[in-house]
Amino acid sequence: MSGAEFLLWMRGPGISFAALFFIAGVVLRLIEILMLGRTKNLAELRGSGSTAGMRTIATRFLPADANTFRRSLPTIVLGYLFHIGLFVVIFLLTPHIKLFQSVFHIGWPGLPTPVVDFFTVVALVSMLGLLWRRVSNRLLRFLSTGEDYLSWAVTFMPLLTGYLSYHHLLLPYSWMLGIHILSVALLLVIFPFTKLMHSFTLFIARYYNGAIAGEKGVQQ
Amino acid sequence: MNFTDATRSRVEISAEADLTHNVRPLLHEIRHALQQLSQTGETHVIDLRRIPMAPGEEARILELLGEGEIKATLTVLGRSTIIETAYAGVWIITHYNESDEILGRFIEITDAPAILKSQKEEIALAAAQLFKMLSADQPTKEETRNDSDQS
Amino acid sequence: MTAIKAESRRPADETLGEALRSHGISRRGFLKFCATTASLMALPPAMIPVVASALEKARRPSVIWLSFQECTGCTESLTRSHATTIESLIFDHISLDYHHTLQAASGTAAEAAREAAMRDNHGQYLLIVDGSIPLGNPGYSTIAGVSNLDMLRETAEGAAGIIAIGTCAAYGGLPHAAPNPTGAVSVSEIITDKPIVNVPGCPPIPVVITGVLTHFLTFGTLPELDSIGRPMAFYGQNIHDRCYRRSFYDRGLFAETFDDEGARKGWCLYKLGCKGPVTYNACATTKWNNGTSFPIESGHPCLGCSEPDFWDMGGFYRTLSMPTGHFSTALGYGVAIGAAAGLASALLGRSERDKARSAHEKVSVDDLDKGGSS
Amino acid sequence: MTQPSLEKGVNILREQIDGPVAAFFSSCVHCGMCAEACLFYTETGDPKYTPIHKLEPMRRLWEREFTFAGRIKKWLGLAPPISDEELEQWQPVVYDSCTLCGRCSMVCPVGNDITYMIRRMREGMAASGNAPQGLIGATTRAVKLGSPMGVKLATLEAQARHVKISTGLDVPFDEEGAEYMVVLSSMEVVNYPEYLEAITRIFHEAGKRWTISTEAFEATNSGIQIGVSDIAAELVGRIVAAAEKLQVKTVITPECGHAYTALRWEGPNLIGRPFLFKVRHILEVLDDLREQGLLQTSGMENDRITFHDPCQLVRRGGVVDPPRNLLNMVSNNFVEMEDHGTMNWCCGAGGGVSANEAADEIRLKAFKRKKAQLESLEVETLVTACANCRIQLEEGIEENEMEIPVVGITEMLAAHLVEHPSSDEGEQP
Repeated sequence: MSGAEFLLWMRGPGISFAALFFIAGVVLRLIEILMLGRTKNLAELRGSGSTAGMRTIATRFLPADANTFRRSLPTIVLGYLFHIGLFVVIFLLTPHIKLFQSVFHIGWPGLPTPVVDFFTVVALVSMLGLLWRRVSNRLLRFLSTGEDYLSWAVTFMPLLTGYLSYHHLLLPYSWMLGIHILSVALLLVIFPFTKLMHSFTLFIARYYNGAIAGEKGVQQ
Repeated sequence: MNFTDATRSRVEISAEADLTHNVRPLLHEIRHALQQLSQTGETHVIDLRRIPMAPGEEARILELLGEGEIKATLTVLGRSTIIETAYAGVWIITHYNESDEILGRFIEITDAPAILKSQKEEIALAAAQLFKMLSADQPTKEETRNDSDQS
Repeated sequence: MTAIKAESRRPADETLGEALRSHGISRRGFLKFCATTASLMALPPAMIPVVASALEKARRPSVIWLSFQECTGCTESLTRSHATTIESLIFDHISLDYHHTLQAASGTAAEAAREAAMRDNHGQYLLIVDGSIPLGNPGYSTIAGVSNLDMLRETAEGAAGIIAIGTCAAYGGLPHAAPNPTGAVSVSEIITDKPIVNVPGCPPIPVVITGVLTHFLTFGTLPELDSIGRPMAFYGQNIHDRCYRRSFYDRGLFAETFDDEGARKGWCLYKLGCKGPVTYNACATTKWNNGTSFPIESGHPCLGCSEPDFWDMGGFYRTLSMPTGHFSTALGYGVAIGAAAGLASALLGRSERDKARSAHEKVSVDDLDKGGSS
Repeated sequence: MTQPSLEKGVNILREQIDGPVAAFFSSCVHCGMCAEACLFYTETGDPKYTPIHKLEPMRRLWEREFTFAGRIKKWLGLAPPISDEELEQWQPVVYDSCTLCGRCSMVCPVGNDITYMIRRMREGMAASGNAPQGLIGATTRAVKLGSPMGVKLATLEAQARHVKISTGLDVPFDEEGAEYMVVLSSMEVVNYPEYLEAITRIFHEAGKRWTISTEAFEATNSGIQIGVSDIAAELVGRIVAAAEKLQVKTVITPECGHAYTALRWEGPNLIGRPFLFKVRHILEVLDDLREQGLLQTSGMENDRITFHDPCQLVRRGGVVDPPRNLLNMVSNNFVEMEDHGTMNWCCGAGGGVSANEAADEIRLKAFKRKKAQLESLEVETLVTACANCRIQLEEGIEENEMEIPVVGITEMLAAHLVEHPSSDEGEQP
């Protein structure tokens, strides 16, 4: 198999299959969660649960307060850097935008490639930092399961292979790009059945948490 | 410079025309080579065919280098021009074929391009031929051919 | 470098240096020849003296050119090659003993010439192939009643090396494109015991063809190759990396259509399907039509013609990062499958919970102590 | 009479799985931030106290029975069922080292309400017989004697007589049609009778009709703490029956955190219908009286004071401003702790921990957090609004040889109450 054949297969059946698996998995998981429902709160409510829920979806993007930020400083800083880097790379690199455009028929302007490249490095370095913390910090090592490391690896690989292919390192571009898409395919397949699913469910979780608190008049 | 002129008229040259930024690095390379030449006598050749030029870039480089005092034309296998630029020690050598199409263009950083000099083997041959002519005591016109090319 | 010695000299043969001198070419002429030849082979100028001494001693090889499922575009490209003086000096020096499009002889006489060349230069001649070889049915393409497959096998047997000219010979090319009705394959899929140089392109850049031939003629060896058999000297660099429009890509400035502002300003053609990022060829530096321009310079995205399967790369105008095939359909099926499976799973979960709720036994304070209350 | 069993516990745990639980488990990324928000982790440094980790058996049940991938795992034998040993092993982290304070739920970046789940997890623990002995005892007393501390009506009546002696005011029992029905915590009856006297005087001044039911004066609800909704519902039901019988407009819960949660928020859900009366915390009522001008005070405390927010009242109950409004009425030197309001640190004894002897040691260890907070503020008096917090605070302060008196807000207000001449005794205690 040549690099071109491999790339073509990945761009064609490979990524389509992974996408099918991904979307099926995500829909499955979301239905599974939402269908379990929440029983109606019969207490005399002090505020609107849905308003508070929506509010919490937004407010949880920031740490609860300065002391919480201070207590978990490395986790929060590295976490932000990683997520911002990942967001920029996924949604603001022109080739990626074209991919979304081919599916959703809407596009948006991308960032200059060297800027995206910089964010890739930011994401990669912060992910290494997070991994280092996971293995070296007693608390995180205790909490971590195989799934945590698997999720880390399948997230790290697309970033790494994307970086390598952009810089034409290690392998010919067709191969590297093919491997990049393969790593994304792997991520997509694994995504719905691991904690990676949090990218979708955190909105539900925050909503419920905010609603439960908001009905009691607690603003978060 | 026929083809670059043609390119210039075909593609609009905007302010972004030297975008590949080949102009500046190339001039730097020439500057380094000149320094090297003046300090150690080491020569350097740049093959312009090996550099991906944006439209108008090659013309821009030639324009920036300008023309100096020497302009020689060699006539063998088509024309070749050997021009010293406005910068002493920087030569532009352009080889054409018999249809006057460019075969290759080189920038040589040297005190005198090798191709301009009389060639050792031919100098020896010339001496032998001149001797032969004198000893036969019959003057002919053919022998000077190789040295009469400069214009 | 693939070290096959092209010792195809017939005892009486003169070297290239001798030939040039006998043509009355001066030493300066030889220097010009060497400089342009080195440039042609994409060798750095520092290699000119090496080229000079090699050319001085180069011998005349016998060449057999076979054309299979092809369009003659490659031959056209070569014969339209601009640098007539230099090329003709080189081609004058090789013995093109068989090329069924170019040779005057035809029929039995032509085949006899091929057989004679094979016999006389066994183990030493160079075989050039353009076009792919059909494996589906030998009758799809024959020459003098001989199938392409048989002719290739037979001619390759005594060759010192093979140059596969054009994407068809190198990788199957257009005939190989899906659904590949003739079962077309490349030379390297049939011949595995000979050194093969692939010179892909549709067609290849003429000076690249002559550059490779010159390399063989000059050094008597095949040049250094990349992982898919192409000479590194010409195919070592990525179109995208060497593209003069690259800075637009980096700045995020793209032509969105063929007639928008970006197209007029010469911005990057990536979104219009340019295959530059996955294509290795010398177009950006060597260019076409006497170095005038190359497709991207003319405002058209690169098709990736020097890459295997470029016909099937998901469409010439489809952005490289866009999935090919039925991606959106797959997503649609995904949603449907996910919804069905999710509904089933959720209902199963709910029924388990409902069952648990209806089986609920009221817990009283007497039911809390494991050890005690009997 | 039945025995607790694993089967029963797991069955009840299964009943607890709902959308929020599934969303929360799906979202956890093991970032460890909940641990940093939990005083049992911060004061011990032991990772087993990480809040989300306390739910591991419940998470496994959810994964096994409520997710597609989990069912496959189960079918492949990769997801073993929950065992009784496992639940027993989890008892110390689910009960001894969790006060249901809800601080972890505030910091979780993906928004998990971990406390919500621990409350539910305890349902399964209790039904499988894995609740701590201390809590079982308290719950049994609550159901059988009417009070977790075994306080009987006679004790309350004795306290009412003391109030009569010191204030000349009657504590009204079983008065139909009163505006307020007051419920009390056993601790207030036994340890802090000042509360009863304070509200008697305040309501008298405000001219409000109030009463105490002799059938349901106990506000605390061990069922909530141990995690048995059936029992919690029974205990709530007693108050509901009494309030509806007396046709009161509002039931006032005392200075007790979980009693508020039990009646105000869980109550209607436990009995399966909305109440016909309102439930208010005493601080809410006092704050209303303040706003209406029915609560007038004179004089200011000059001592440097701070307020300890009872978790169930503030973070989990939503009563954040009233204590501050009320304190500012009577103090000109009120300072906030560094982490306060909804981000306050728990005293370390809520959620049934104080009734659980097994947790005694860790409960006092957890107090170190509060100690550090108090020391950095250098306050002279500590005010709170929960009898359970108050006991823990007093015990912790004594244990650590500090000298800070702890008082309840209501009694502090009563000390400054402006009393009108109609009352004979103008003297303040």
